[in-house]
Amino acid sequence: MLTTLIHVAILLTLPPLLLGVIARTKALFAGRTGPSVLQPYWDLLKLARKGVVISSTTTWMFIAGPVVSLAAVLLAGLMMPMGAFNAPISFTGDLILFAYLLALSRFFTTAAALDTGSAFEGMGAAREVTFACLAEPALIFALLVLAKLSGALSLSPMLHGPLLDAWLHAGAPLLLVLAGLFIVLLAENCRIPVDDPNTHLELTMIHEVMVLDHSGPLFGAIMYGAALKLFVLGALVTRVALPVETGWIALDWILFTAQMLALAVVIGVVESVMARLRMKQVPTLLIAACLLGGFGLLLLVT
Amino acid sequence: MTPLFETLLVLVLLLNLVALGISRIRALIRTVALQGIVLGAMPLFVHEHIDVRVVLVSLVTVAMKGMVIPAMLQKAMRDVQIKREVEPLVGLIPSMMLGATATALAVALAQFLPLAGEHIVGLVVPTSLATVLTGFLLLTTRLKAISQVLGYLVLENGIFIFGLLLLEAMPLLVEMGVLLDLLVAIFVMGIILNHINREFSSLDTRQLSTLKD
Amino acid sequence: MLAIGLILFPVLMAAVAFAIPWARPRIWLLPVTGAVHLALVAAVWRRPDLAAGTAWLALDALDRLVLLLVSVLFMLCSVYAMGYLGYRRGRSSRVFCGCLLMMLAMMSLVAWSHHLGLMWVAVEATTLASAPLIYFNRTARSIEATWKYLLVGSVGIALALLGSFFLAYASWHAGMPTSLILEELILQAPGLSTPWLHAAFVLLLVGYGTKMGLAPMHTWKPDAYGEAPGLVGAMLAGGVTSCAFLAILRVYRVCAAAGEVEYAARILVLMGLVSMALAGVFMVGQRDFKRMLAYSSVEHMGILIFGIGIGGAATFGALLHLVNNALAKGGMFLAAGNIHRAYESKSTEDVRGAMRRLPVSGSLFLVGFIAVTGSPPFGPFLSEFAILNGALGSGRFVVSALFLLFLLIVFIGMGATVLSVVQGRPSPQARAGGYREGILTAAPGLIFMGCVLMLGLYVPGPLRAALLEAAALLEVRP
Amino acid sequence: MSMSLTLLSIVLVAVSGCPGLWPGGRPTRGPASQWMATMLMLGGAIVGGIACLVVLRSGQAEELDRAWFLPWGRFALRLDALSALFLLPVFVVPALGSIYGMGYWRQAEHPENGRRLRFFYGLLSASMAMVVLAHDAIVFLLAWEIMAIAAFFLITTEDDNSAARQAGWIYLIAAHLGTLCLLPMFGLLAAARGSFMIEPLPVEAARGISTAVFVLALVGFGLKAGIFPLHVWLPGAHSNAPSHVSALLSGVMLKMGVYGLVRTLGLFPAPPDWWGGTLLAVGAATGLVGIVYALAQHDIKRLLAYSSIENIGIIMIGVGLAAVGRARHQPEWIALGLGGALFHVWNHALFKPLLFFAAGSVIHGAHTRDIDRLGGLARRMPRTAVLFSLGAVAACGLPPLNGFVSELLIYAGLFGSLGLQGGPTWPWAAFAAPVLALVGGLVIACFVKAYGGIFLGSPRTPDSAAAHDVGRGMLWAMTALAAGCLVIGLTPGLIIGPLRQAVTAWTADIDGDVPIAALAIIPMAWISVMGVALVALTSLGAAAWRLARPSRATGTWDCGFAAPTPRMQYTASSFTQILVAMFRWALWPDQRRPHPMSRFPTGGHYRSHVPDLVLERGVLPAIRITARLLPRARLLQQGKVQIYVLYILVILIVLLAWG
Repeated sequence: MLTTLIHVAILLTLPPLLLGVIARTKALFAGRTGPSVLQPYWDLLKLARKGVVISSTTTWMFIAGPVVSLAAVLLAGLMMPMGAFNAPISFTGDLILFAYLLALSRFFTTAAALDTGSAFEGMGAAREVTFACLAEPALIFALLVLAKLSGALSLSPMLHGPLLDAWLHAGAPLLLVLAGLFIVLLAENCRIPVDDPNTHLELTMIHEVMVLDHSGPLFGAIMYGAALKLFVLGALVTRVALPVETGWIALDWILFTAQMLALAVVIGVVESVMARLRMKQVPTLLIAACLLGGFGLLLLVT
Repeated sequence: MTPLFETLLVLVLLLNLVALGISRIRALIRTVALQGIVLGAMPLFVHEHIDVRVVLVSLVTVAMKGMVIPAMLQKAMRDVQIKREVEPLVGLIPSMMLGATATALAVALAQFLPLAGEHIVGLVVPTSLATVLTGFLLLTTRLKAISQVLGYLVLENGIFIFGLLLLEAMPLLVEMGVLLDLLVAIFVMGIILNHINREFSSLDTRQLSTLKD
Repeated sequence: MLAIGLILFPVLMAAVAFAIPWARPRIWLLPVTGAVHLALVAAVWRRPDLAAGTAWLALDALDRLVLLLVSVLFMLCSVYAMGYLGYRRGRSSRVFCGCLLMMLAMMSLVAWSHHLGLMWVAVEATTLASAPLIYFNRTARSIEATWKYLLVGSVGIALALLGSFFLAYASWHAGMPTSLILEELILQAPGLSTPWLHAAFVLLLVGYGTKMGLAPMHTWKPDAYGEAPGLVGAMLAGGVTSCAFLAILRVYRVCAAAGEVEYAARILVLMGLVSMALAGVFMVGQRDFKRMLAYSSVEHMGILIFGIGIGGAATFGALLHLVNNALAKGGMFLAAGNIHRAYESKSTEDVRGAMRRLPVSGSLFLVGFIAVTGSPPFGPFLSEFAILNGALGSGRFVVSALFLLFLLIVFIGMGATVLSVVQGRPSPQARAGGYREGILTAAPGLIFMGCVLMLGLYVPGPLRAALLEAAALLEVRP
Repeated sequence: MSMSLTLLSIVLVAVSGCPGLWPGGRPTRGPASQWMATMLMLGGAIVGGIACLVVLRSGQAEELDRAWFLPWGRFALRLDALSALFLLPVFVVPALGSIYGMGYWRQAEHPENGRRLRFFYGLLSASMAMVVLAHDAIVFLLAWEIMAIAAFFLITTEDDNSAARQAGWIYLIAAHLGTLCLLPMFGLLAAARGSFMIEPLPVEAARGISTAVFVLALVGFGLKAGIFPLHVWLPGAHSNAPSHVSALLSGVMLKMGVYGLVRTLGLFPAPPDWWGGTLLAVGAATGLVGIVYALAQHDIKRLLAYSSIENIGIIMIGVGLAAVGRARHQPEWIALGLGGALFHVWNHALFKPLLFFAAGSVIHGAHTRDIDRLGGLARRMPRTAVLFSLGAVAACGLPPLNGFVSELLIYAGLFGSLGLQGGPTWPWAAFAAPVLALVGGLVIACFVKAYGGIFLGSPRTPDSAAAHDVGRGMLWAMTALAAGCLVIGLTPGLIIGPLRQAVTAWTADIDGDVPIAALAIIPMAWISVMGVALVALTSLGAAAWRLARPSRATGTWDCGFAAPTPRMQYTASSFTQILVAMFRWALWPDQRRPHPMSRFPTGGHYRSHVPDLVLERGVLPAIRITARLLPRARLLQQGKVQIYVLYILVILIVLLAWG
């Protein structure tokens, strides 16, 4: 019960912090002080208080976009275990539901983008769906490997199975899978090298350009949803990377938080040291992710 | 068995070659008529005893193959004013050669066929086969429709010769039926010839090849 | 006694038709004769013992089957003829009616005659009687068709005569009393001298095969069927071919009795496949829908021969197919005749949208296509399926594969032509044409197709019994 | 009892089209007969539906076996759970279709072909029901071919349109080829069993023929189901038929192929591994090819048709897993694979007709099938838009709708093939899972494109600007289907029972009953909970939005560009341009782009069109070549009678020599 409460609390509060940390890290790399790590919270509050301007061509889909995707990501978050702790919701097959909830959020985000009838948002939506459908198989490959290792068909037991000694006897597959998952994480959350969240040229955007017409609370919902998505996938990656636990509840929670923040830092570093790829090369990167997963599975089953 | 019978057979073979080598249609008709008469004579010499059936058969045959049918064809020729030449697809000399080869083949083939003891058979079967082949030759190598009719007649003659072997087996009714059919066939063909000539003002079968795929 | 009635009555009527000068009553002769004939045949079917004939004229199950087909065909065609001649007042109907009746008589004679010589005479007579019918339209093309029909047919038949002589000689050669009466031949078959028997079989097959229209002796068929009036095509494709097939079956029985089944079967299967293949090849891209029907007839003759050659379960199928084919062809030829009349053309360039121009005939043509290509729920499906099963059951997989392949080719070739005829919109001038289908010209086709449909769902008891009996006649394998 | 009910309903359905056939065309009878037809259809559907539910509930098979008037086979029918499962859509979809048709294909608007269409509509439905019931090869083939022919007449309803004619012709060839494969298949089975009954074979009887039968079945039934590369007839047929016919073809008739394949597989006690492997590979290929082609289409109905192919692929993956399971004696794999496949059969029979109906309404309203000429319809046909979006979400297999659950079962089975509980493993099956995921991603792209292109943005042509929503009947039919999708998606637990009965009916004779646990490893209760939670959260958000401060409406912001026109919108084609380019190697799209040469280039047009590779570059050329080669043989028939006589002589000599 307590775990559940903490889980929900962390899930609802922590995500924006990651964005802040990433921004801060990048700023430091760029030699600036940068905004405070809490800045994303202030932004969200501000957006929540603002009015909304909507395009006259839009329909209910324009609203459904942010709302549904936020709801979907929230539910997905409830199924993703945090560090040493099982998720509040866990049942056989939830990993598929997890993947498809993310897909659901994508369906509505992109549809909402098309709702405005603007060329730019159509372009963004097109890129989003294109890259996402390559990220999908990579994720499934990873889940297959984890399922094979743990013998479980659900996220929580899967990630609390003998993941640690799995590193010992099946290190290579896990490593490949981890690499694949990390790429998926970057792609799904539109980070460099796939997408640059704070570019200012619409033609080069993917995620940002889709939401050009959203404003006020709607835009806030979108930002918040993005942060949640990053957090949830991040939780998966960190757990696979460092499946360590102490046994002391408090300590494990702190450990988990630290892991997440560390991940944020890593992402920040990556974004600072790498340049974004040309659009044409993004698919190559994602196919590489799939292949990593595939080889991982192959190594495991043969 | 009379040597006369064998002479008749040889005569038939000769007439085959003549039919192949001849160039005038009227002459061709006469040749076939002559062959018909020879055929008609044959039944009398197949066996020693001559009964009324045999006589009847031979008389009717002579009448049909030797007189009525040729007369009909001559009339058809008179009605259709056309060139008198046979117009062979294959030259006359080559077709004679082919006829000779056919005869030789027939004789050779007859050696393989198991034949009952009677010695005439040894000649009858090759003759009939040779005549049948001659008929085919006329049918396939002549351009004029009428000469094909004659080819058909020769073919029938060949079959008739084989029929001699079964003279007593074959009931009179059937013999007559066969001849009647032949007569009607030639009659109808004659009519068609007439129409062909009226339609195309010639009997050249090259005109008769519009129906094809 | 009945034989005399069945054969001589049509002859008599033919004589009357030639004699009387008035057109109207002459036309009426056809259905009347047909009805009487059909009634007599029905009587024979009810009481086979009535048909107890002489050694020369007898009637076994096979013959009853063919006789029934011929009679039904003639009945329906004669009804159609009344409508047809109504449209063709210009032509004198004297020759037409006379020859049609003569054909009926001669076909009945073929069914009856168990003396091979007599049978030969009858078959040749059908040729001669049908020649003037093909020439009915008096055009250059029809003359040509008639000429080829006559010449090729007669040559083939002549070979059949030679074959019959060979058969007789085969028994004479074995020192047995020569006779051409079927039953006696079958009795003494085991003693016949094999080489002569073989030669006789080949000659008879080629001879009657020419009449039946097996490839490559089928050459007269497209011309004759293409130029003849629709109902003549129906009579030829349904009736005459069946008679020729009956003749071949009789010879086959002699071979079987002589224990030469393998020899005969091998040749039959070969000829069957060749016919199907050639027919298919000529159907693909066929522009003239009446010629297409002719090739389809060639194909089905191939199927019949193939089925007999396969033997076993396929024999029953082949006999059933004989019935189906006769009826289906009848319907299709009548429909084709109407379409030809309405469009004044039989080329797919001019003929479109027949289903709109002539609702009944157009639909009949389409349905007929579906039926003759062996689709359920029509009769031919059952018979072809049975033949296929026979082939598979006897482990002849390659042959079965070829059979199916040829069926597919035929389907594609035929379908392209038929669909382009019936579908789409007719051209304005075609729509302007005065021809309308009347009850007399539409109903017979409908009845034909109705029968074909029925045979696909329900095979009447008597027919089934007769088929089994007939198949038993052919199944004397050692 | 349920058997007789079923037969009664089949009769009702079969005769439904007949009232209109009465000759003579008084306009008053048209609508009346249409109304009668619909009533009969509905009655049949209700009666038959009840019967199916009874059987699905009890799992008790009912048989009917009579000798009949044909020389072969018997009139044998069998209604077991498997049949019932396939039977239910056969009753439901046509009934809704004819209701839809009352608005979509009014007799008054189509006096020429309306009657014919309704007659064959009823005939097709009835024959499909018979196919599913048949327990004897002859009955099966009869029903099968009647189905094929009826479908042909439905596809060529508008036979004055050449596209429809060609589609129908290609379909007919495919159907006949299929039948020609089934004939020898049943022939072999009959030869092995000694009867035409469709019953499992003893092992020793199966040994000799099993491979041949499997291949023939795969081709024969695959042609009907539309598996790659035998799908060539499908897009044309679906796009050229009237929409409620397309719905029937895609929603139900394709499944007859699946049914035949499943039944045939059920006859063999010990199939080798490679059968399942082949089916899995075929399924994966079909799914991928189908959806990639769907992406590239800009004709709504062609798009939906290709998406049907993709769904058949998914079903085939499930069936393949089941086959592997039977080969390896793994009830779990069988249960999840076959269960998922059958479940997907139902789901596809719900959402695909819904989508075709919606597409029909769009065509009805805007008079075009070209997505690039539509747009902005969500404001003009709001109800249709909502229904289409529901169908799209279901088709993407997304929660909380039905499509997701069946895919979930299949995923679970594929994961299971890794041998998670330490059982035996056949890991190759697992590699189908990522393919399934890739397909899932592409489907989303495809349907976002479709929905966006048709309903969102602003109209691209005056026609679509003038579009209007459709009548009540049509909406009613669509709503029923959408409701079905939602209910099944939210309470999938209801379906597990029937599924188990069906799977058991498949396995019972050979592997014994399937443990319910095998199907119940996925706690459907949780799925319902999550679905409800999702709906609740969403409506919460919507409510919050209602309470939010009134918002200002302006034109779409175009990054500073002053006067945007509808033509500047992202078209559906451009939406998928990247993906199409990515799959260029498989699609060979033919694109005509202008090449501006001069200094002041004049206007140019860009056209892109993606032909079906197998059809346009494989089948049709092959047919053309054959059609050019075969007539060469015509030289044999040159009209020279001399030559003809020569043939006789030649064949004579040949036979004499050969004999």
